Amino acid sequence: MKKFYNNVLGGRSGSIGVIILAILLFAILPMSLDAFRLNLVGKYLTYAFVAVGLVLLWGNSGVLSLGQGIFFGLGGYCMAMFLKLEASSVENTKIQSTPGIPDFMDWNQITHLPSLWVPFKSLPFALVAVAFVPTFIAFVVGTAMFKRRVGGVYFAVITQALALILSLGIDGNQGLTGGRNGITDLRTLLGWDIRTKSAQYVLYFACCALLIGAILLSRFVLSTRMGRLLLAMKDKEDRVRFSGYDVASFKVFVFCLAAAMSGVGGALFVLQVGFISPSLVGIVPSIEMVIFAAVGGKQSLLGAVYGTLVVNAGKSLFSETFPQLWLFLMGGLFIAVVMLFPNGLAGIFDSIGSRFKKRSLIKALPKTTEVTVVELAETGGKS
Amino acid sequence: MSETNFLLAIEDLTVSFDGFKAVDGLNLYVARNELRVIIGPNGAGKTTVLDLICGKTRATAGSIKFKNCELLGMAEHKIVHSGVGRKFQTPSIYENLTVFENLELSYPSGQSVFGTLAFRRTAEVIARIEEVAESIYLKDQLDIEGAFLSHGQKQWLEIGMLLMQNPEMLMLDEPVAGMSPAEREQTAELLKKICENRSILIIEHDMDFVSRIAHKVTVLHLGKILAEGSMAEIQNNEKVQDVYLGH
Amino acid sequence: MNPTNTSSLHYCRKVFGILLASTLATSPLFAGDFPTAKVNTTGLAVTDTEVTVGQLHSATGTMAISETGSIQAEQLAIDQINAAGGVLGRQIKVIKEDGASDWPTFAEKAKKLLVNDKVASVMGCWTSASRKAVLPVFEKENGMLYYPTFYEGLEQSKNVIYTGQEATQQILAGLDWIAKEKKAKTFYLIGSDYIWPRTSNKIARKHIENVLKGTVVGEEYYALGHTQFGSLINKIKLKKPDVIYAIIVGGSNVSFYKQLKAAGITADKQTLLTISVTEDEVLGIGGENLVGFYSAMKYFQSLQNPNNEAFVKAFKAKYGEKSVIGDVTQAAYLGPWLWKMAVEKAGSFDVDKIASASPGIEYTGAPEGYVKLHPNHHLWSKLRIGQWQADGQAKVLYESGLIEPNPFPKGYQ
Amino acid sequence: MFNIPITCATYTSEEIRSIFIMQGFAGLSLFSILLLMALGLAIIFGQMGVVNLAHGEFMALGAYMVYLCSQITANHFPAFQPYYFIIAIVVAFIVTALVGALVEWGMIRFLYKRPLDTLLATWGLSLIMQQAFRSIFGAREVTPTLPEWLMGSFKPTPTIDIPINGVFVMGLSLLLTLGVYIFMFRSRTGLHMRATVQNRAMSSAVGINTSLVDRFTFALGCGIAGVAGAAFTTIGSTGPDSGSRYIVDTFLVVVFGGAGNMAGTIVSSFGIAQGQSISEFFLEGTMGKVATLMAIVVILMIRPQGLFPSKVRT
Repeated sequence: MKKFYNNVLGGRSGSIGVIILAILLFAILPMSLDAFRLNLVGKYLTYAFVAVGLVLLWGNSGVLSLGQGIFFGLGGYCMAMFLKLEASSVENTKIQSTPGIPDFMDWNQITHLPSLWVPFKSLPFALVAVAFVPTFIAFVVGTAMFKRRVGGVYFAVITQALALILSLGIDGNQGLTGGRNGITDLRTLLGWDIRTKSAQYVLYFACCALLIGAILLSRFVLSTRMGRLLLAMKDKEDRVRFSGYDVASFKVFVFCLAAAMSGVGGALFVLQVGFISPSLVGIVPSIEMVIFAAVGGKQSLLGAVYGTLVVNAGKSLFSETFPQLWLFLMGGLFIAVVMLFPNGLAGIFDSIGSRFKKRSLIKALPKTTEVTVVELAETGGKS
Repeated sequence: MSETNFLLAIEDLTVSFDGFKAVDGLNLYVARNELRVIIGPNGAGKTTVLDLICGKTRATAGSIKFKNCELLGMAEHKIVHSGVGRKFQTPSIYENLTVFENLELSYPSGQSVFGTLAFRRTAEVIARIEEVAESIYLKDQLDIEGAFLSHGQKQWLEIGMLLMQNPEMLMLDEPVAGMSPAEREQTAELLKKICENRSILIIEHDMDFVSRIAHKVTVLHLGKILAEGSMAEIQNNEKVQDVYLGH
Repeated sequence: MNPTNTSSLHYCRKVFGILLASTLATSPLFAGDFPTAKVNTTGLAVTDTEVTVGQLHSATGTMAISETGSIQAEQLAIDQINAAGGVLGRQIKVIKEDGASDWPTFAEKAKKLLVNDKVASVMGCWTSASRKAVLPVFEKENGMLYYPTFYEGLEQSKNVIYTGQEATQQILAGLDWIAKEKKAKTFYLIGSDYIWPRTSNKIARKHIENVLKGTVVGEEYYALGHTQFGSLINKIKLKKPDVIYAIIVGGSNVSFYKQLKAAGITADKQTLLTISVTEDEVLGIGGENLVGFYSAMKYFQSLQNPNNEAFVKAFKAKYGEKSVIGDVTQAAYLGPWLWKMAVEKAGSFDVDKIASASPGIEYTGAPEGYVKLHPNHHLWSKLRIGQWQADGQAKVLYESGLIEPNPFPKGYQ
Repeated sequence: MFNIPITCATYTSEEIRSIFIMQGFAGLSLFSILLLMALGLAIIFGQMGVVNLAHGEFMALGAYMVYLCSQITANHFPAFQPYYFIIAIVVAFIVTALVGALVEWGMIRFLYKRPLDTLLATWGLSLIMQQAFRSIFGAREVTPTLPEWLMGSFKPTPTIDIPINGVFVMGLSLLLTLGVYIFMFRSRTGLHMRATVQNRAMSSAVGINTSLVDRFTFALGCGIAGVAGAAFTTIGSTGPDSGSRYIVDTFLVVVFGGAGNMAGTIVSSFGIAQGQSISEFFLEGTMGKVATLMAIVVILMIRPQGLFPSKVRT
């Protein structure tokens, strides 16, 4: 129990953070927002899964992937395929020339369900696929690249290319994927209408619960020897290697973990928004999700959630009032976060509470800046 | 030669970078519990040899046998597990981890992906860490982050990290560079102590330090062995004096 | 894009006068005669003096290029309606939302308009993808969408009025004409890679093979935004089709026609019929690159009838002499009018009443000429073939009779 | 989706031959375009190790400059119309180079140590530039009215048409590549540039003003991007987001060729161009593109250092 408290909740300060987040998500937001806004928040929180994954991958392992949208999308499509099959029952689709198959297939002269789709008639299969398919792809890509020491910018560019390929591929195979329109008009989950207000609430809370679960899981990983190892890897990869660790396999593991989380996020997106389309897979969403993490503070798990909420809230509000300004703002945000607040909200928060949390500040600040040294000189690094 | 009672047997080792041969047909044998020092002018290929042994650089030709098993083509972490420890020229430790954590990461068990997840800080781990910390004179600094150790202390810490793995062969690249005379003293002691049950391969420039620790000295020049023998022999070797001590 | 200076408002009034003359006797009605409680039983945003409608297009992102025209046309129509006393004596207030060319955003904004703003109707969407994304929302929240774009059909909803043509209306007559005029037997079908071009080409292929007894010698799709058509052009040269049937949209258009011209494929040697090039696109492509090619549309800016002349005049007065009007822009302009007429026919803003009142509505004031709403919520409309001139305007060579909308054409699926 | 046109009907050998010639040419012109796009990036990414995701927007900026010039010419000196294009290219170069220098001074120079951060910051920059284009030039895609002599095609034989704009772009990219090469390897500034790449500290020690060199290098890269954009107007239109359409291809070309290696960039753009135009000839459009990209990525996974690994790992 104690161990759980320390490792997973992250001791006193950590657990306070989680509790605050939980209160915000489970109590404050539902009470203060109307159903529509809450559903929006729910949608944003699904992005937060990706952001949390990126905190592990980018913030703690120094590997930046610009292709996380791939995994979000794959998870989403796996979920959507199941829901679509349920939605296109024979009576719902009797107007089609081939009733019983998804409408877009009918439009593309497909007369029987493609074999790829068949297993997605089973919910358990779909649910497993939601996490497994992204993990598998991540494993293949990760192994191929990390074993060959592809990292940094190269990894980023290649993952970005993969995101492009996937979205193009989906576009190009309408009969199979619904093409550009994506898979739309999803209605029920095992007969339970996911579009009703009550369903929206249930799904929202489920989403929150899973998100906090994901955060705690990441917390645990970081609290183990692996957490320290990842830090060490970021600092001196060669040293780690010559201390007897297979660096690549650790990166692969984190990449897979992040991918799995993104997949779950994608599935929850589909459940709450009711459709999926390639526009959630491509380059732009992938890199936007990076900025969510960056704004929150790329090393802070909780920060990722707040970052996601802040940026998206900003996006929704701004685009309602003056759309023109939004892109300027978004762009400015990228630059500002990188140049002025390299540790995002978390960094700002820490520097406020630094008197009490010097250690976390030291961790948060870039190693090279004088500030660190000064701070440390004072404290002698004691913690 | 297939079987050998040498701990490390390097034969016809060659590596060339776009035609330039950094190491050229090198033959080098290190016995068990031997402390061997490699000297040589800059660009002689000293560091490259260590890189080749620990797998950092891939050889063009030749063979490196450690305990009669071929190291060439083996993955770095496997080489480490087979008992080779390597210290880098510039002290390479984890700046933002404490001395304790630095040592702990080098603890040789639980180094697989899931091993690290399952790893627990047991009493014996702690005992081992303290023992090593003791021997590298850092017992009182266990909670300090690596970043705030003196240059010399960092050198020691890295040696300590190697000791944690308890390797049969230790390769040290200029271990006393940037150390105060006093620290050199202590380092010399340390090395004498630790080579009792293992071999050590050292690259060093500081001649009187070498003469104090070396069992045997190898002089490299342009990737080839120029001379090999006791310090005394080496010092009286005019070939060596020409290329090296001469200037 | 917003209501402008008095002079042009005055203009609108004058124009509206003309339109009024041409419409049926829709004499201004007074709110007093229609107590809010009676005309709004479903809690829409309707007061004694005002009714709120939503406008949902992409003001930013890739689609902004195409949707700007629709935004302008809808605003113009709404201004004119307000100038003439509004709907059931209530002024129309518009809430503009930006779909940002992003389908999830469209769905999100649609939901906001319906759930939070309780708008009486929504003018909006352009791409099929955006419509598909919002359709479930409209059906769930029971809203009313006026959708302006010519599209692939295969859809019919109580909650959508399609003011553009569905595929068969736009395709069949055009093919018949080209086959007759040019004695065309072989066709090469090209499209951007999404549902509309694919479905349209499917219908075209069936018509060519089954009705015209011609052959399709090639059918290809390129990703939106594709700019390299060298290989395609070579294939075309190899196949030497009588007609190139092109449904390329967006930026690719420009590259495609420029490269065609550069490769020496011009109207004097090759017949090309497209259903995706309107005056809007020509602005980008440049008339000189299209001279002699044909477009099949229900509307061209150059149409000569009093309605259209007044419309074009008003549009240019509001948005500048340089502005052009394409098929979709005109269709978007119909939206608010058709809604107004439906409301007044139903005597209520309730979506259900409007939906059932809409079929049978006839609008003689449309710039494209007489249109009539079919029970399937699409418009009876004519098809016209225009030949592009260097000045970016089309010379209308052919005009069909009124064509019945048939979103689920038998024998074409 | 696999249709091989040749087999669809019977053709004279004459026709087949000319198709192959024209197909080869299509590949060549795609090659010269990719090369133009990649050249600037090869300098910025390859030489400086800066990941400039706004590169595409610099191309768009160049294209817009040409559009501007064409508007001015059309409105004020219509007589000048046939020749303005050449001037426009120069203008495009200068303007983009200046903007580039500005960006380097205001942003990039603080980030040389943090490539990944540069990547994010420049993405932000690209968003801002896109919206700026939209606000200034409008959301519509624009095309400059090109001089007639650019738009035609000449026919060596009755069945072969060689588009002149293709030839023009090809010539331009050839010229530019040559220029860059000479500049990099024959001029003093070029020497400084390479020196700075190899060893910043040393270079500044021997009195090279490295920060100035950096600014210059970045500006040069952007300038070339501008020219690429200008060339683009001959084959495509320019919209606020045109740039973002090319950025990935451009990066792949450079990475594929092996960053920091001119020859590599040239070879890879040639390979990719031919690969794409051939796969497009035999496969159907979209999938042709997918196939090409996929091939590149797979090859990069097997051989991450690219075709010609550069001596200096950036």
